[in-house]
Amino acid sequence: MLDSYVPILVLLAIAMLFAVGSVVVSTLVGPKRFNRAKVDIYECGIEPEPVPAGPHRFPVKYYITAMLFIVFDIEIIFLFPWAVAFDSLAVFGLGAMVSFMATIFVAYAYMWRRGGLEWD
Amino acid sequence: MNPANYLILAGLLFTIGATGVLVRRNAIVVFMSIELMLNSVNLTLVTFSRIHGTLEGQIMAFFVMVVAAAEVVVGLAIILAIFRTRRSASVDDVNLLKY
Amino acid sequence: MSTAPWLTIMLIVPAVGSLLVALLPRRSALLAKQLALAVSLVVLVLAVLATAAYDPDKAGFQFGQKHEWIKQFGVSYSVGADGISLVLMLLAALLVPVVVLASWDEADNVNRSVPAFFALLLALETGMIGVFAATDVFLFYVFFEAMLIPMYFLIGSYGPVEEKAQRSYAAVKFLLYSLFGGLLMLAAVIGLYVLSSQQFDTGGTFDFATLRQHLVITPDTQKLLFLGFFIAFAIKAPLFPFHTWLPDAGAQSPTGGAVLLVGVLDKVGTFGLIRYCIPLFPDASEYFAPMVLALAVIGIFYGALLAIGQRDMKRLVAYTSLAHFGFIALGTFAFTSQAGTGAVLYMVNHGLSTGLLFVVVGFLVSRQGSRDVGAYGGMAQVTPMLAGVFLIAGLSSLALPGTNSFVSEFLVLVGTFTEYRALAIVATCGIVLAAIYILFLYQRTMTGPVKDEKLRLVKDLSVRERVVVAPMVALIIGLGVYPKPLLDIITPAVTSTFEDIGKSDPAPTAPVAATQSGGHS
Amino acid sequence: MTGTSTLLLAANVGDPDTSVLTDDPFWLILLKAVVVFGFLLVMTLFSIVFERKVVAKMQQRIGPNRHGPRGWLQSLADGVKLMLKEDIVPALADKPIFILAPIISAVPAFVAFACIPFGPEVSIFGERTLLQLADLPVGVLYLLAAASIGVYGLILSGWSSGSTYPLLGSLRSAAQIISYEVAMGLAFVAVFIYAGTLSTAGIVQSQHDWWYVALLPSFVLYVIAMVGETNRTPFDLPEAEGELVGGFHTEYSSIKFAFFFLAEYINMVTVSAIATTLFLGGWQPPPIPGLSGLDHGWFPLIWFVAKLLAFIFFFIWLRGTLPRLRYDQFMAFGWKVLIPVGLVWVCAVATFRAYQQHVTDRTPWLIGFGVVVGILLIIAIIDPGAAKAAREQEEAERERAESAPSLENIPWPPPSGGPARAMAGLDKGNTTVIPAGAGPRQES
Amino acid sequence: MSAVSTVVAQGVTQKITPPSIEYSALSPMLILFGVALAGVLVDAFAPPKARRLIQPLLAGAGFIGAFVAVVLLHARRQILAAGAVAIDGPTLFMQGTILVFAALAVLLVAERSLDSSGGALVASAAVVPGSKGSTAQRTSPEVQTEAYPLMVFSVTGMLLFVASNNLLVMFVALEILSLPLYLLAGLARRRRLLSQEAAMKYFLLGAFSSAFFLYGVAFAYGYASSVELGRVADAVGTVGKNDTYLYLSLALIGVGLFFKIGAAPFHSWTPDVYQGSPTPITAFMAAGTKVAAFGALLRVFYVAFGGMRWDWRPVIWAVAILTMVVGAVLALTQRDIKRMLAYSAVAHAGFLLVGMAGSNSDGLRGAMFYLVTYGFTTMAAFAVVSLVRTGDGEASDLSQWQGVGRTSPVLAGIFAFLLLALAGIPLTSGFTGKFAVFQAAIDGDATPLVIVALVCSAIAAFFYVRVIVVMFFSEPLADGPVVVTRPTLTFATVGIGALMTLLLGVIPQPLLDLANTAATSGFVR
Repeated sequence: MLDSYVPILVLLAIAMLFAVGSVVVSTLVGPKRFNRAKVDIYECGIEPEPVPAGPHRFPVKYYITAMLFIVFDIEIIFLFPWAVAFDSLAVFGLGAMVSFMATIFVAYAYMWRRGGLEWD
Repeated sequence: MNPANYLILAGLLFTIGATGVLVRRNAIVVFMSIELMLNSVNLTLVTFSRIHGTLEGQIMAFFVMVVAAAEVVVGLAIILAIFRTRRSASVDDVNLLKY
Repeated sequence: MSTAPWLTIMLIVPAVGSLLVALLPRRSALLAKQLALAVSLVVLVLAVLATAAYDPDKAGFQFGQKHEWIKQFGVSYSVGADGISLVLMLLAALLVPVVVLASWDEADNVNRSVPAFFALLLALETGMIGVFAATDVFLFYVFFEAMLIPMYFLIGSYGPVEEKAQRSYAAVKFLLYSLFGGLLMLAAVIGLYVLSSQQFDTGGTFDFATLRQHLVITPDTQKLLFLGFFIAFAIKAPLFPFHTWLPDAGAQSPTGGAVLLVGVLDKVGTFGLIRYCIPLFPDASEYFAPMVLALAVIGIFYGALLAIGQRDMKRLVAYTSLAHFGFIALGTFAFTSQAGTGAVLYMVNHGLSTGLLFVVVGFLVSRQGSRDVGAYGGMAQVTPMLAGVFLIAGLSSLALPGTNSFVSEFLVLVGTFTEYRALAIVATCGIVLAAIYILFLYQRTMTGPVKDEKLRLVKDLSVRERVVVAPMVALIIGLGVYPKPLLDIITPAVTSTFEDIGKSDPAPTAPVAATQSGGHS
Repeated sequence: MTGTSTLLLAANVGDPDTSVLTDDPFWLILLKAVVVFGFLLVMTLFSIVFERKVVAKMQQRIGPNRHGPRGWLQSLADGVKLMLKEDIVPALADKPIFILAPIISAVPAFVAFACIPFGPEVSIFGERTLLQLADLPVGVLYLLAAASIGVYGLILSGWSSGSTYPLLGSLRSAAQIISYEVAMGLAFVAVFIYAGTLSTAGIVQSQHDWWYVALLPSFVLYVIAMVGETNRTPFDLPEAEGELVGGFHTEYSSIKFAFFFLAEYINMVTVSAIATTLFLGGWQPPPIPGLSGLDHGWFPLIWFVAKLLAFIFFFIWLRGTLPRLRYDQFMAFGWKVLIPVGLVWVCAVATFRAYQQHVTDRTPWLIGFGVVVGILLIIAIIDPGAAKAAREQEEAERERAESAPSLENIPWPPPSGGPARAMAGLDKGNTTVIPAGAGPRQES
Repeated sequence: MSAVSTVVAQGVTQKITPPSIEYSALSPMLILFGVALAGVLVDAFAPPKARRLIQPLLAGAGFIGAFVAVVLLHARRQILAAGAVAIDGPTLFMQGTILVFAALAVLLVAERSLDSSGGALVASAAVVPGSKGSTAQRTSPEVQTEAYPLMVFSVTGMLLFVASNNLLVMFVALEILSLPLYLLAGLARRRRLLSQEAAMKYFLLGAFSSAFFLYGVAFAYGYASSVELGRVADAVGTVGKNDTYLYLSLALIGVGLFFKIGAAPFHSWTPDVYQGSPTPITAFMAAGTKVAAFGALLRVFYVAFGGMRWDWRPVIWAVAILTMVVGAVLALTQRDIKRMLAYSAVAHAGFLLVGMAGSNSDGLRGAMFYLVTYGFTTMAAFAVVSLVRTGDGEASDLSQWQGVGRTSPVLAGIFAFLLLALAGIPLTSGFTGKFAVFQAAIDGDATPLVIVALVCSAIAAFFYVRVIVVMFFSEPLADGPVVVTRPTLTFATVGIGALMTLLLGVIPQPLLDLANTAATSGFVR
């Protein structure tokens, strides 16, 4: 069973070798000329400031998106096996999954109406 | 490959998670420790599933994942609310409620 | 007549009265007082009628009534009276109107709700009657605990205004002590039930008569159960090591509360000993008897000695009660019907004498505002009538022949003497101490020169107060001379109690002798 | 959505016989792996030049023409040049993660390709095998998982740079990728319903008679989602130069920068390959009667590469044609259009399939239920105007509420009793409602 | 490896047969689930004003409807949904109980005349406390209508929790009931920081404990290769199983459930959460969660681990003793009434465990009866707490309650009555409840435990009495709290709770009969 993963590991090894090797080679062959401005972070023509620390670093929308993603991703976790076994589950499976999706849809509708999907 | 090894690994992970909950002070880290515990349970379930040759354990792992995700959503919401108020996620800073 | 549900009526009347009074608005204080008095008098009349209807020669409980209450636990509403409980009910019914009258202005004085005060008194009366009337152990327990609550509020809310901290301390102490004991008793009660459910085919029961006659308990179990009951009763009574709540509660109660507390409430403890502990657990009673007797004797001396040292009059009276309860316990656990009868009679007499003492002290304190013995002196000149009543109450308390207490104390000592000679002799010495504390108290407060000019302004007893003390004085003297009616009622019940557990008197004629000796003194 | 589900999903009727794959000798595995790797590298180099050339043609320019024959080695030259550039790590960066991030984003892009079937059974040096590196019973899940790991590279690169623009860029890209991943997953469901398997080879086989492109809404959904997934125009918001300079790779230089490019193009190839496999019949020839002989041996490789290239051209075409979306438009499109449409379509497909298979028994009632629910859901969702109005109304109300609570507006003390009475708390029996802790009282 | 391939082989040939589900027997949960979804839709589509009206009605109707369904099901005894759910006497009894408490809790949450504008719940929990918007929120007329669907969801979880015959379903139900509560705990309108803190503590500790529970489930699966309670029970005692798994499973599941009922040493969340949560929610939690968690605890221990009764009895003993002692002793030190009630809840959990220690059907009956009595009393008590207020919200500090008995004697009298009931004074339901569990325990040879319980009752009585002392025996403060007298809904709850406390104390027979009927048929397996 696990034999079928061996090729994947081989490919992974090749890719890793390539990636790590390239990075190493590049550091070896590339020039090194120090300049303080180079190691500063990028700013558009003004003196860069250290990244301000604090709670307002990310807009909260990102968290909301992440949470919504989790909710829907879970729905999909259940949809996949259901879809694969759809034919043998027959109408029972259809009914169950439709109710399940309807439930998610209720939450989805709520979220939409309450502005959870807005990026202002 | 002795499946019991996975059980031991899961046990270790669970212990690490539990220790993390008890020792660490950052709410997010505590929370992640709890997730680690849940995932170690998943590992246990899948291992048992393999030992017994039944599928139930894997199905349970699905459920656990879902529940864990739901927990993440709720927990993050709560921790974020506190974080925004206090600008700190340390459990120790949250100490109005005592005795 | 005797088929009438006397006990139930006697329970319902004060309960309903209490509710009615409680519902009165705070303004209608007078109405509340009148209503309360009327209700308590009705109960008294009922109690007297019941006593008249009681047939002392019939064995077992009379006026019995039984209705299923909680089938699941085998609990029933079951009441009945035998000689012991009847006299105590009578005492309760008598003291309540006295207290109502005596505390006529008490609640006004502390600026608290008057209807509530009288409602609490009547609720307390319900509890007291219920606890004596119950013939179902569960019901008994319910009343036993329920009785605490009104008393608790009486102490906490209507005690001396200026001593808030001590007052609530006393109230809480009272409640917790009693509750603690009650809970231990609860364990024992449940234990009884479980035993009964294991032994009887019909399932567990709490019915006292059934338990007493049919329940077989091994001696070891008996000991445990006995201790459960005994500690509860010892706290309630109170007996020597469990007594510390009494002086506080006595001192901090309003006068009426103190009278009922010491006069009736505490009797529940000794009543429980003779009603429940001994018949239900004869072997354990016998086993523990020496211990109890020792405690009783210690209590007699300890109470007396502390009483001598007290400067607070109410505390002093409370400590004297401790000594008296020692006598009662002594009589109860001597296991002779003579001593037993004496103990029961002592319960009644103590209620009267100490009640009167509290009433008088209360009158005095309400006039002057101080409970300190040192604040008084030469009151006999200013308030001769009060002093007179005080003297009678005091003499009754130290069991001077001719007063009611003498008869009972004598019976107890005689009864004990036949079984435990040494104890009886030692206990007798306690009487001497009693004389000391009472006479000291009287001497310091009443005789001698008037200590303070302000005291000269103190008024003597008012008409209401005379009405209060009159029946008690009458009873103290009357029962001292002619205790036969009570003894007639008490003796058969006590005798049957002791016979049940196989204790018969060394001298078979003792009850008769006791009656006679009581009658002649 | 990872490997724990192996056993559960293993048991399916539609799985092809994979024994020819599992008994591959190691040299063959290695050979195939190297070929896949090389294929991807070549495709990347090719795509970059191809893109530049096509876009140039579309914009009527010449495009790269210096390096190699007609400029076809331009991208290789670029790669070598980047390799030789100085490698700068910003002082504020979290160094290990900063270096790791591009590797994390590039490697999974390669690895994802392991499950793509290039063709049917062939003979390589006498060994019978499939033109496919690995065939997992959960192949599609593996694809999704491997493709998702790349997001970590983006997030970590932005995070570790210690700079504002990369951080915002990486957040955006993460939000974007996860948003469109949902739609992508939904698009697959219809395919699974018909194929009855998660194995990529199995899905290709099941498309022997007809391609799942016929499940058109799903296909469209997937195509849109895949563009979003790969951060390509018109959805290339993480790199929005106008707003974010370079997005997550602003601070990167040298070969590490090249890796992000590499990852982007390999991802492009990967998603195209997935689209080919799941919807366009993979290596199957078009279902035209005359072509049916061309579905064995090495021929199918041609079909596969052709379809792949068509998708790549499509990507480039989009880039040449469409402007970039605004971020809120983009997210709204994903969440408010793609996802509901996906859900409803899944319902519809399932209902139809159930109808096809179980029309005999008393199922119409339930099927009707499914349809009704679907319709209701559509109605519920397609009402954005009302939603907006309601929200605005609420907003207005909240504003009113927020402006209200100054001390003067609160009935404190309550109008019924006097202030003294209320303050004393003795006003028993009145109907006082306690106002808020007016004034500067500290909360908690 | 071989096992796996057989599975695959079977899988190829096996056709999945859809389970048959008796929807009628699940109707209480289905009704509530539907109502919760409807609630969410109402919240999404109805305008704010209408929401305020519709949501409480909807939730209340849902609870009543589900209750009716429970009543209609009263004769059912079966296992359904492929062994996932058991409908039997205890299930239905507890479900009915939970629904009644939930309906009362709706009354409390719906109360809007306590604060100057809205109810006890904050309109928008995400607003940062201390900010301008937050100050505004304290007085804004906006209300939180999401609380109702959340409550309904939570109750759905509770119903499933007591009905689940499968440890996994139980775990899912546990989360369904907990997750909304975590959120609800953070919604107090006043004292936002406390409330948020309570929510976080509740969440972290709750998730922690559910992880333990889950690990226990995994070991149960490892032991019995099934998580159905009946099959675990069948496996217990068969030879050739790894008993280590069984004991681990028992211990870990025990930890999870003990946490939920608030038993020591897993009680530490209780005071914080009870204090910080909005009082109506606290009332809901105190009554509902306790019933649900105890239902599950009893089911797991009686059904799945019933065969190893002699192994877990000592554990129950120890936990019961510790819980009672901790609850009673720590309550003594509290100055905050809600905290005190929380510790009292801990102590009561201990008393309930005493009933369980008897491990007989009497214990089951006693525990069920006790749960009803305790629930009514504690809900009413919390409702009273929410009525005594200062300008800053509830006057939960004990010192602020001085003389309340003088200024509002009726309310204080009721509160005193409730406290006495909690202390277990006769003629209150608290007494009959205690009696029921203690009787079961003595019958089950747990007399020493009962003695400890009684001593703890006595200690516990002290702090109840202390509140009465403060209320009645002290002079009112000059700037003391005001007792709000307008809130009909809260009054209704207080009234119902107090009335039930009295009724169950005086005529407990009908409920005892009901509990007996439910308990004697026992758990189906």
